[in-house]
Amino acid sequence: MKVEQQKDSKQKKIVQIEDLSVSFDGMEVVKHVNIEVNSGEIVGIVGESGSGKSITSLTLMGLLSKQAQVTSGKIIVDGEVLREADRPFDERLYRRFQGSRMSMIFQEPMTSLNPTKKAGVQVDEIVRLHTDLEKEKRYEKVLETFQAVGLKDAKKVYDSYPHQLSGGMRQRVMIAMAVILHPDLIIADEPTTALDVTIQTQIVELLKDINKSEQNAMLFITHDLNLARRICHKVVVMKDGVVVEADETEKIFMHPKEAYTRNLIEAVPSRLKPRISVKKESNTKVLTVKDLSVYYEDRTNSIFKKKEKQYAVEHVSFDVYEGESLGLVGESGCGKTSLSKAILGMQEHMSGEVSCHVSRPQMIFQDPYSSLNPSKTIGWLLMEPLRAAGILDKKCAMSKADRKAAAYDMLARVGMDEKYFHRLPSELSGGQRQRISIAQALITNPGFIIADEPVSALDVTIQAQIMELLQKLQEEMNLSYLFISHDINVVYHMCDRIMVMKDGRMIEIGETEDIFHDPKEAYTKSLLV
Amino acid sequence: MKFLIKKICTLIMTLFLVSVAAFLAFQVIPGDVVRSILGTEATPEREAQLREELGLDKPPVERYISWADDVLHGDFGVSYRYSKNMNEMMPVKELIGDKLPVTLYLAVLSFVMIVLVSIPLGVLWAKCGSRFLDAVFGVLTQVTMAVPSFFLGILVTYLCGIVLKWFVPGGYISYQENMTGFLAYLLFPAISIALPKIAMTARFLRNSMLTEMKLDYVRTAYSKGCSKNQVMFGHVLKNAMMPVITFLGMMIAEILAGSIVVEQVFALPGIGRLLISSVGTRDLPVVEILILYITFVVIFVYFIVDILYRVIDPRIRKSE
Amino acid sequence: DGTGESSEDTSSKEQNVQETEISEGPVYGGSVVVGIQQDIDSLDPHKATAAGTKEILFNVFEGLVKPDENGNLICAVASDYSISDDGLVYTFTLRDGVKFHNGNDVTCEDVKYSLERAAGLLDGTPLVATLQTIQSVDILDDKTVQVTVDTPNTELIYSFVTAIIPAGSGEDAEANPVGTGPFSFVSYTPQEGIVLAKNENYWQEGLPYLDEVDFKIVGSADTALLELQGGSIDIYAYLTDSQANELKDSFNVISSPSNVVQALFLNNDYEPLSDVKVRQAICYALDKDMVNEFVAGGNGTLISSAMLPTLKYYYEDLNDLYGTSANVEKAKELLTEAGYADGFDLAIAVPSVYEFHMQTAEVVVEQLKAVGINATIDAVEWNTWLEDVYTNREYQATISGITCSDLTPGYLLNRFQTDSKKNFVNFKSTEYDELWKATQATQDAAEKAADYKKLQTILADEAASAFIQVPANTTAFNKNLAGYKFYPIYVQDMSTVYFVK
Amino acid sequence: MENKKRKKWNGYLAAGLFMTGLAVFLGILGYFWTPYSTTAMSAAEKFTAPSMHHIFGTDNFGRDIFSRVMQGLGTTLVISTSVVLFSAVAGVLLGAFTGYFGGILDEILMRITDAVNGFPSILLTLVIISLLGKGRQNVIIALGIVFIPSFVRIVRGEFLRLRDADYIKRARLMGVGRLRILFIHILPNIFSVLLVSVMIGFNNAILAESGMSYLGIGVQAPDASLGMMLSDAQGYLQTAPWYALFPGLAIVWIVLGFSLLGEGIRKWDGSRAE
Ligand SMILES: Nc1ncnc2c1ncn2[C@@H]1O[C@H](COP(=O)(O)OP(=O)(O)OP(=O)(O)O)[C@@H](O)[C@H]1O
Ligand SMILES: Nc1ncnc2c1ncn2[C@@H]1O[C@H](COP(=O)(O)OP(=O)(O)OP(=O)(O)O)[C@@H](O)[C@H]1O
Ligand SMILES: [Mg+2]
Ligand SMILES: [Mg+2]
Repeated sequence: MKVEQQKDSKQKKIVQIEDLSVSFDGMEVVKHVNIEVNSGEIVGIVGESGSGKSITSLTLMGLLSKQAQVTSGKIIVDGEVLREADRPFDERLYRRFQGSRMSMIFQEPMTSLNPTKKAGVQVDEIVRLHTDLEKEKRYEKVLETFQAVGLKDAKKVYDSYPHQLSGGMRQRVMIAMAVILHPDLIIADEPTTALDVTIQTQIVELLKDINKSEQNAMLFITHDLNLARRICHKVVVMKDGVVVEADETEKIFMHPKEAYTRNLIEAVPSRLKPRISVKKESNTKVLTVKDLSVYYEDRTNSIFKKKEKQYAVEHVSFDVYEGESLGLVGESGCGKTSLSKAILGMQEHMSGEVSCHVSRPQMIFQDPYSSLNPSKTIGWLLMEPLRAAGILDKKCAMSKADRKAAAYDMLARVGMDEKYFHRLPSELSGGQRQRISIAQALITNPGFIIADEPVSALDVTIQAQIMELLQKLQEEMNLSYLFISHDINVVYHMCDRIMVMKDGRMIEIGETEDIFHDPKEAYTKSLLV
Repeated sequence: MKFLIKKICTLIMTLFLVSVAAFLAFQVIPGDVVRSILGTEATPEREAQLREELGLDKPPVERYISWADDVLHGDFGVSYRYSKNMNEMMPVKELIGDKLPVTLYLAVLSFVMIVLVSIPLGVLWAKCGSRFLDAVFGVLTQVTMAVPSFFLGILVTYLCGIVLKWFVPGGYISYQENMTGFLAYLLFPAISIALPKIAMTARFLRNSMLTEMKLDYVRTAYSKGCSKNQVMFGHVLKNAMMPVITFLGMMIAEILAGSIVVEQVFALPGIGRLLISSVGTRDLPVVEILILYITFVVIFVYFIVDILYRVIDPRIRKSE
Repeated sequence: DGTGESSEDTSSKEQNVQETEISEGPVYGGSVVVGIQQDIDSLDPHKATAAGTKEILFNVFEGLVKPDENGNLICAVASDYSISDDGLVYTFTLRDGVKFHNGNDVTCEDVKYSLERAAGLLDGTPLVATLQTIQSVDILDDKTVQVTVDTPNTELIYSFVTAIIPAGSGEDAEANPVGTGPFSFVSYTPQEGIVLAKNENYWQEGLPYLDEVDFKIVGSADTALLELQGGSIDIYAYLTDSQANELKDSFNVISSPSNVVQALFLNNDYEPLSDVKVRQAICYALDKDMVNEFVAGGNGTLISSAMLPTLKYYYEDLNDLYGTSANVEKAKELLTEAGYADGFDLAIAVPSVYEFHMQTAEVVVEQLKAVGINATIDAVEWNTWLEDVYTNREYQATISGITCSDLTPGYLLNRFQTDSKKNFVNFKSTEYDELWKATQATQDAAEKAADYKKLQTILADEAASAFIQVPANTTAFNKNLAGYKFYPIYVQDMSTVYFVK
Repeated sequence: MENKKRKKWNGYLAAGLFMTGLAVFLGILGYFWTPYSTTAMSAAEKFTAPSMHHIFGTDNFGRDIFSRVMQGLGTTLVISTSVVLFSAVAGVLLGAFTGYFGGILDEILMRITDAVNGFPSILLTLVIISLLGKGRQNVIIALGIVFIPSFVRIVRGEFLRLRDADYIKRARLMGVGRLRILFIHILPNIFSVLLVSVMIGFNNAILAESGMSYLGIGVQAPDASLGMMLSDAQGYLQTAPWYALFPGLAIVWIVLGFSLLGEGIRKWDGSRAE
């Protein structure tokens, strides 16, 4: 997947960031950063969360919040010095560039559009601000651009409010907004993180096409190295506000100079690193699902009509064996969560048969931030499941001291220090929280665990740690997993077997290697891009 | 459609509950209208006669049903207590129709004041970057909010009425006589009602705007090259107004309640005072209709707020 | 006959007063706004019972006779009357030229109709309790009406102040009140007030002076004060002492005893209060001077029994009985004798609409504390008071006032008979009951006076309640108004009020 | 690390604590000691203007207004505290059950809440007071009832929100009992929301109590309450403006204090979240 470098003679320097430092309340978060972007070039900034990627790009765009200060360096765009360390922020100067000569695509397509204005109007605004075109002309221009970014029914999109559009459509609207005035520079700050794999690919291809046809400069920010590799000509690796390494993409990937870069590349779950199978040969089933359907009652209908059933899961059957990990993949909304809820008996309307052969299966949720009760200490959180189990089943009843000991023990097993026992969840990092979340699920020794996208919200590096932990514990405790993810690479890394779902139906199930190397369904193939 | 039906059902349900509650309350509280009218000096025969005239000799359930039946047919009954210039008791409709404009004008005037003052104030406050001004606004609104409306009424009476002689305390001018004089007089009671609410609303709007300004779409707007004013008025204000609209809706209910007290302070012949005095004289027909009316207005306002919300916020419009 | 003579007397006296005032230069015409406290309860003069209504309707309606400011009766629609020796037949001669506001002359038919209606002879519902005794009303000739009653009662004549209205107009009285008084009815707006206009045909020569009188309801005494100062009302009665002080300079402020007997009424059936010694102790404990000073600015008249000092049967000496300032020793001694050396709890119900009684209650509570009685105030709504205290008599003590709404002393005294419907204090004394009956039977004026004094003494001795004072009525009126007259009963007579140059 | 997590002291909190602290202190002190008797009357000292002897002046009975304001603060505080406690506890119970379980109970309760909300609150108190009679306890009960719906609403909303939180789903998976979920797992998390609404409730209770006293349906003389003093004083605005001024200012003081405290707590709590 090599990106051919545009060897264009007309290439000129669009962006020069020289020795830029930014600090908040005296704390430097961007330190002496140098980046250059030429026209027709896509430069990627990669690095773990909090490494200063967004701050750098926001500074470039002139959108830094008031608390931030530029302490050194300067920013030059198109030969004009926009920002200098000892010069106050010049709002007017920036406004000449913002929107017309440089524009930005933001990470969150859901919230980056004004929810109460029609999509078309919001795009129209940027044209209105920077050109003298008449209303009709502007309307046409917007429609054209919508079509150009792949929004087929442009007129309908024009009159839609953001909430009426899907995530991918919204991101396209954002892109339309960014490209409509053919700016010299487009900054894309993690434009696809919040999107589905399939849509992600489309958007990335779109950006690539735009770059090719418009020959503008593009700064592409991501924490996903694979993605950077697919799209960027050059890559800048950042860590803790410092540029660790910057070079042509392939050079970086093939011959990383720094250890950090190497780590980053290795942490990527790629199909180059398949799962080291821990599966013990066993035919004991821990879970049997037969002909399971889940539906929701459509609430939007009027009282006069009969309630309509909306099926989220239809006729799904499968088994999970002792000690195995079964992966479940599928695009957003295909019914993964509904299925897992049904298995755990948390679904109101369902038909079919679910029999679980271990007591009290547990679940690990996607979001580590919301799955721990924020008002309780870690110790309490770990002891509570034991207490509850003791009440339900007198045999499991433990004394308080025993519970405490078990909690400490579990804490150690998920690789956390004893000192965290008395902390609150808010005092932990995301990765640590997910560890506690796992610990809480495992402490009653459930045998079977459903993990609903347990790593999607986490950083690449932390992702790897957590997956490793899950595998380690699986081995130690002879656990079975139903592992849900939309990221097929993650599943590949984790699972013995994979099940693919689409629109509530199971379309394929099989051994990991089989699915990967010999997918039967077209849809599965599309996931493997 | 379903929304409308549901709202109307709720409304009817609530009005029914409220009317039953008021009726029941009047059955259990001591004192009755006959004694209230006749005082200590009446003959028992006269009491019995009056009781019969007013229909109070019938059992309560029957009375309630016939009252409800009348109301459903648009007949709001007559006051027990007030007689009219013709040979009959004062119809509740007319009685209330007489007092209603006073309260209505008062409420409208205060509401207009609240809206006209608080919204620019809130926007200005949200816009102002200076920490000093921010603190001044903050302290000022906190203090204003802490002043109960009757105390404010007393202060206004004392300051503007007695010391500065800007208006005649108690010198209420009927709206039939002189509309300008009437409005000028209402100005001061309206200020007493409005001032704390202006502070509250301005504060609320400002907070709402600040919250809104932290959202991603604001950054998007800036990235398009909008100036601060364009962002504030073109993007933020409308979205920030949404919670403010609910707030203003609640405010109308509060203004109605608040005017009961303020009418007392300024001796205004509005429905608030009529309500209090009618409870005092146990004039059930008047009280029932007044309570129904006020409840209706409150629910109706909430309803309007709901509708407005739907108009302004496309998200809600869609989801229903 | 005596009453007739005295009425002649006073009317001539009144004439004198008027003449002197006229020499100061009264001006005819003009209109005044009078602040009133309560809304009208009825425009039908026979049905109206509230004092606040009667005081206004006094200007619109007149009876065969009417009271004057000295507490005597003068002839009004009648020009003369006589009472038979057995007290059973009253003969009234109609005055010439008395016209209703609608322009019609007053005829015997009208008188007959009015009296029969009030007495309940028309439909069996008596509207004026005291007139129930009327057996028949007969027209002797076109100027003479004869009324026959079933029991003799020397005080019945006072009930003939009952309004004379046009025959058959009863049904219409609420809507279109027509009387013979100095002012005619113009309009009434609930909660705002009532407007009256000059009766050009009024039978008293030269009266009234004013063209229009507007009785305007003001919210409270506080707003009344503000309205007076603001000039939106011209006359206001029932001022508190401190208000009067404030108005002294800018207004004519005059006061005179009212017709209210204010007392700490004690429920004689309630456990500690059933003991006469306890009641007496309470009488001793009260410092009436102080009450008077605090709530009435010293303008009240202290009393010890249920009688107005303005009435001629008033027995003044009774104030020495318990003294007018507190006698804590004596009170404690009596309490000890009664077995309540440590005092007791007492809830005093007070109708909260009456600021005056509420304030009195505050002072009284403080005074009772000194003798160990732990009193608390229980402010009740007027309606609740009527029901719980007055009708059901479920209370311990109350501070309130009883009014004398006609000029008869019996009005105040008859309520203390054991089985009187109005005996809400549950006073029980056979001696009193018998004496009362005797008093009513006697036709002899001197004997009657003596008996009335005796009755007052019994009430005081037995401490039927702790009588406090007759508060003053304080009225403020515009400096350019004159001629305002006080009556011993609640009346706002506007006929003699005029503007001075 | 530890420093960063420490809650940040702020001006609102300081001012709020000072103002409410002083009011509470004076209120409590007023129960045991006041400079002058709150009831002893003296004709000689009627309406003396504020001076060294009577810093707030005296009233129509010659009573020291400062002493009465102290006592009034006490009354007002006791009433508003009880009202808020009463309504908050009832509101939490009702809101928790209806919010968490929903269903028909919820539907009924919400209709009643709607009705109570629509009903003018002053009237509701009027009716309740007419039913129960006047006096301190009844004022508390009346206001308590009137205030319940607002708490129910807030608590219900929070329970409704948290009912579907991941960590509550988890607790259910673990087999934790319902009551324990309600009151051990959920309740502590709505504490800060509750605290702020308690502060607001406090203010409304103070205002409502004074409003009731002002209309003559509040606590009874000779118990001093700020609203009652204000209503008594209205008649003497010209003779003795200070009589109205000081009780009024006392109300403003204490309400302002609680507002600042509420604001302060919100900020304080907010700084933890960061
Ligand atoms: N408003 C702020 N106040 C203080 N510190 C801030 C602020 N915004 C960002 N930071 C800090 O600046 C550093 C860089 O943040 P930045 O948003 O650039 O990270 P990032 O590389 O974009 O991370 P992510 O991948 O999570 O988006 C972080 O340590 C962050 O905590
Ligand atoms: N409470 C609900 N009421 C109605 N429909 C629902 C509800 N929850 C989910 N759905 C619908 O059921 C379908 C499956 O949803 P589900 O949450 O199981 O998807 P998912 O595969 O977990 O997606 P994601 O990857 O986004 O988490 C979706 O179409 C969704 O809109
Ligand atoms: Mg970022
Ligand atoms: Mg899901």
